[in-house]
Amino acid sequence: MSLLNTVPEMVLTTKVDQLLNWTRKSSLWYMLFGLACCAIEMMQTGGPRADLDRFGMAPRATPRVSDLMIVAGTLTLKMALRTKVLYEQMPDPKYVLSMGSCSNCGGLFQLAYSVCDGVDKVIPVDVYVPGCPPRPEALTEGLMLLQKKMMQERWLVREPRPRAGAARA
Amino acid sequence: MSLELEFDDGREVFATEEMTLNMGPQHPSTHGVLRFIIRADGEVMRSAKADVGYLHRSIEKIAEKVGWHGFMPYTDRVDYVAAMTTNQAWAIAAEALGGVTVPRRGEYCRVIAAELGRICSHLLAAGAMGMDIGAITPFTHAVRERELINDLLEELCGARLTFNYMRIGGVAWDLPPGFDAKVLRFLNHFEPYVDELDDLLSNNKIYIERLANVAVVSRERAIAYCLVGPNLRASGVRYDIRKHLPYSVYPEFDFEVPIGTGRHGSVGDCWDRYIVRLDEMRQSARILRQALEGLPEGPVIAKVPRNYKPAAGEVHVHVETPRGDQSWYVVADGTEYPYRVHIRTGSFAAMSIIEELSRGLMVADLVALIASFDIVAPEVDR
Amino acid sequence: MNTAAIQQLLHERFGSGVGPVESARLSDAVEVDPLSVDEIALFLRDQPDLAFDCLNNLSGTDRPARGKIQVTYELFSYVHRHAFVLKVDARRDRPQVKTVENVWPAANWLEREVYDLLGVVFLGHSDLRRLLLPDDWIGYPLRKDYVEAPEYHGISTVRESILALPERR
Amino acid sequence: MRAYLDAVAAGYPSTSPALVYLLGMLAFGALVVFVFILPVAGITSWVERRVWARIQSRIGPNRVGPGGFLQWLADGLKNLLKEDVIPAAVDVPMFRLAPYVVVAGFCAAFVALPFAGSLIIADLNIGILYISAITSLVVIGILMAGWSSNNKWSMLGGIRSATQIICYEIPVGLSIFPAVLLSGTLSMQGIVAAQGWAPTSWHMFHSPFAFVAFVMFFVGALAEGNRTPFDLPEADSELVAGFATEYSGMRSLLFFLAEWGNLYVIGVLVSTLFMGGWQVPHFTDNAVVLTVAQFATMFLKAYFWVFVAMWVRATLPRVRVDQFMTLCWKYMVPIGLVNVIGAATVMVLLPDGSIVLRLIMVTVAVAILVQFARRVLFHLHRADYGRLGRIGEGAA
Repeated sequence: MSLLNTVPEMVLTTKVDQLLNWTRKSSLWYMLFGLACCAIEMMQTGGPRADLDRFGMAPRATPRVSDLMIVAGTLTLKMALRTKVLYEQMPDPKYVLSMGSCSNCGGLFQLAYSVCDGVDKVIPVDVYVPGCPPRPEALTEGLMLLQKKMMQERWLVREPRPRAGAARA
Repeated sequence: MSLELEFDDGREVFATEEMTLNMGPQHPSTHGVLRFIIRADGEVMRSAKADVGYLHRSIEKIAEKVGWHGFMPYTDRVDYVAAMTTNQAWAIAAEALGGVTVPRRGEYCRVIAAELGRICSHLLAAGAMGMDIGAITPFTHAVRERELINDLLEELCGARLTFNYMRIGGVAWDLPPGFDAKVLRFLNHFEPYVDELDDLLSNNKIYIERLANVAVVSRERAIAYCLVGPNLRASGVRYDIRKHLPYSVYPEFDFEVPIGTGRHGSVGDCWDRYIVRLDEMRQSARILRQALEGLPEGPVIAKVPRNYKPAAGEVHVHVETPRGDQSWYVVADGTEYPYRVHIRTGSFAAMSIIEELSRGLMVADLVALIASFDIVAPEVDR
Repeated sequence: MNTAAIQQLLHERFGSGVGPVESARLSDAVEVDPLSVDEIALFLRDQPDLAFDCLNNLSGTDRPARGKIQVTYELFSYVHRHAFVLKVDARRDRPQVKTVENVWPAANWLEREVYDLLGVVFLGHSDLRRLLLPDDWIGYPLRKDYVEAPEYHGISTVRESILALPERR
Repeated sequence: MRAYLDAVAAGYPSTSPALVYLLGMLAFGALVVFVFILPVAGITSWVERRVWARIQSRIGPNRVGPGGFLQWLADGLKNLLKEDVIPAAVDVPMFRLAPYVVVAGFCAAFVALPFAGSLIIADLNIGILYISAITSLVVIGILMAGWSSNNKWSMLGGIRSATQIICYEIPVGLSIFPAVLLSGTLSMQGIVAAQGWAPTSWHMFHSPFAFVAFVMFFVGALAEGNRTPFDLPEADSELVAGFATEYSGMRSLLFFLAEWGNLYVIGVLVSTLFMGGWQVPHFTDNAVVLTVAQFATMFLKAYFWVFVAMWVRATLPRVRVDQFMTLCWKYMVPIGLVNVIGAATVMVLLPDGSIVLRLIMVTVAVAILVQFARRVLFHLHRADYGRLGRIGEGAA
């Protein structure tokens, strides 16, 4: 890596980066992590009308082979601790998409005593999709935004991953 | 999994050790975030203790903070798979306390919306049942049919899942023009589809073998554990709130209450619970046809003050949701906030019996059992 | 059989432990002694002309003005298709009620829920643990004087937001 | 191959010929794996996802390459580049080794698969025996993976896999017997050579016993490939992901690779044993054209059975582990034994086979297929999907 760091960003590394990013974005396996209402919409998004499989996205039961965690629904404090563990079990590079108002900021349940107001208090989030629950179209757009974000990443030349400015669907 | 054990008197036995398995809260077939702690000897379970509360969103406490009208959107989230019926339960409770009468057309709109929601919910239950047993196709087909209902309900109230359609005193909007024709067209398409689901899933040999005679709930146990709705009817009790403790305009409709007959095993097994839901979809379609036919004219919502303050009192309301008799206990103290709301849901009762039923089942059966009770996590946790 | 007739029966059998019919608007109830509720429940279940074989609902209500926590039992009989509401008042500072778990197994979870959210101790209950909230939760949230903890396992329970939130009551 | 290696060895006199042979064989093996096995497994995965999607009224992967054809490449490259998580509590050497054992098991089966008259890596005289033995290595690998993962779900998956092999190996072995008896050889090429290109000369239609053997072999092969309804070791909805729960990145993909590759092996085996293998009419004397035609025939036949396996997987629920054991021990083993005796009896009574019997069998099979097609058409007609999209749209 040290050698590569001295090389200015060249055509070759860019192309290789693009290839790597392309493979990653074309095969986003998401973890089945339906928490609440949004889980139903997530299922419908994987269903016949908004078929996520078109983009090469397949649901996976275990965090170990997942690239993407779609946090779909209200995150309670009891669940928040488990969510952190699950996130840590996912192998790098990993992404988090927060689906719905509840996991964005607590949404309707900010008034509740047992709800964690936003999944970003526990794990870093790449894309926020608003809605209560978001429509399948909204989730699809969020995922496409995530793909766009992934295409901008650089792996061969070390620079900070664009984590900070999360996209907003 | 075996070890040599030595007793005090020196006898040596070849004993097996129990294994403790943790299933959930993130597990593909726990329908959301349920968790089971399974003590198993190999694949055979000694017990499966349920650990719930991973989706406890303190809805009952929120009711005390947001007021009578403001609580309506939260009732959607009590049971997001069939939000309409929960809406209705809250509306009925609030109306009873405030002495509000709903216009007849409003009641009909409610029935149409609720029955569409019931079909929607049972479709998901049947599909999820197939998926948990290992057949993936019925689920996507069920989702495909669900989308059609979602379209209809979206046209009705602008939301696909959390409708917030009903109001205290009636419904928010009248049926859009041409809605009844669309519903009829959907029903004409849907009723043959249920037969197709029968062919694809219900009469499949493997499916029957997996479900028949598994986790049989006798009539007595079902009543003692307060199982309700399809789970109770599958055990042979003909009791449906819509028929036997009628609310809204249900007495005006002619429909049957299907019960479990033990066609492939004994009464009250998983297959019975599944087929009761399938039959109920047909009955819901029947009610829908009658409701569309007899739809009266008039307003859909009564005049209800914005600052709703029912006089002090308490009420027990029972509403037949897809997961059975939802029992609401609402206390009013004469202010603009409810004093106490308690909801005893169908899934809650079903969850509490799982520990008893799980003894001697296999791990794969537990999955079928959860699916056959059609448990929805937020209904348990609220 | 209506509430008054059942109250009559109960009063004959149990004497002073059974109060008069409390007629709240829309719902009649009979208040009984919290420490003999299990015997009364057994009687209600086993008496052939009552036959309340189902505990339909069990809820707790905090009434700080009276210094009581009220537990409401809603019974239903599938044999006679009639219903009955039973109430007990537990002292708020030391709420204790006899369990009816042995009469109706459905009470197991319902009582655990009331214990979890209101802190009523059901004497003789076989497995009185928290049901919905995590085991290490402090306080009983459905009591009227419950104050939300500022954080849970390092996760703050307040959403820092630039938008004004409705004040928590 | 041998001649070429000899030439190479002669060109470098100082090197030992054994080393040249070893390296040459390794290079050849790697070539075969990369050029044939990986794409076959990968493309099978793409085909499976598309077939599934169509059965479920979806579309399936269509963004990567034409019609999503390169989906498998993206999946593979992505997993190759993912972090390789080795959980802290696993038995590290075994955990690392397990995927390789699985892949080795299924790759080794390719050695004896007849792709065409002249296309076979090694025509072993015990070919079918070798294949049924070497594919069991997959189960050893799965058991290793399940045990070493230190995860109870994985272990249940591994144990289920071990249970499964004990159950299905005997019926599968018994159902191979009739084909072997009819051919009089264990060699794969010999079995193919004993049949002709016409359906009437296939082993499958020799007698009712042979047909039953064929059905049993296919059922057993589904179990061998961990396919629904017998996908117990990785039962998604029960055991999370079964033995592969703790595996990430390329290691988990190797398990998938073996599964999809195995599917093709199953197809080739069914075609070879019962459906005439690569047999084509001798329409030309050009050896190259003939080989290509034979290869294509074999490929299509194999893929037909791959397709059927996908179809079954998309349709049927999963059996329970005890039901699977019941099926194998109480039904398939006795039937298999009767079958072997029956097939042998037919052979004794009709040493050259009976064309009448074969014709009757083919007719019955065609009749079943026609009836099946009619039923499918009936369902399509009844569902009337033409109207489906328009219910919610527009004004009434």
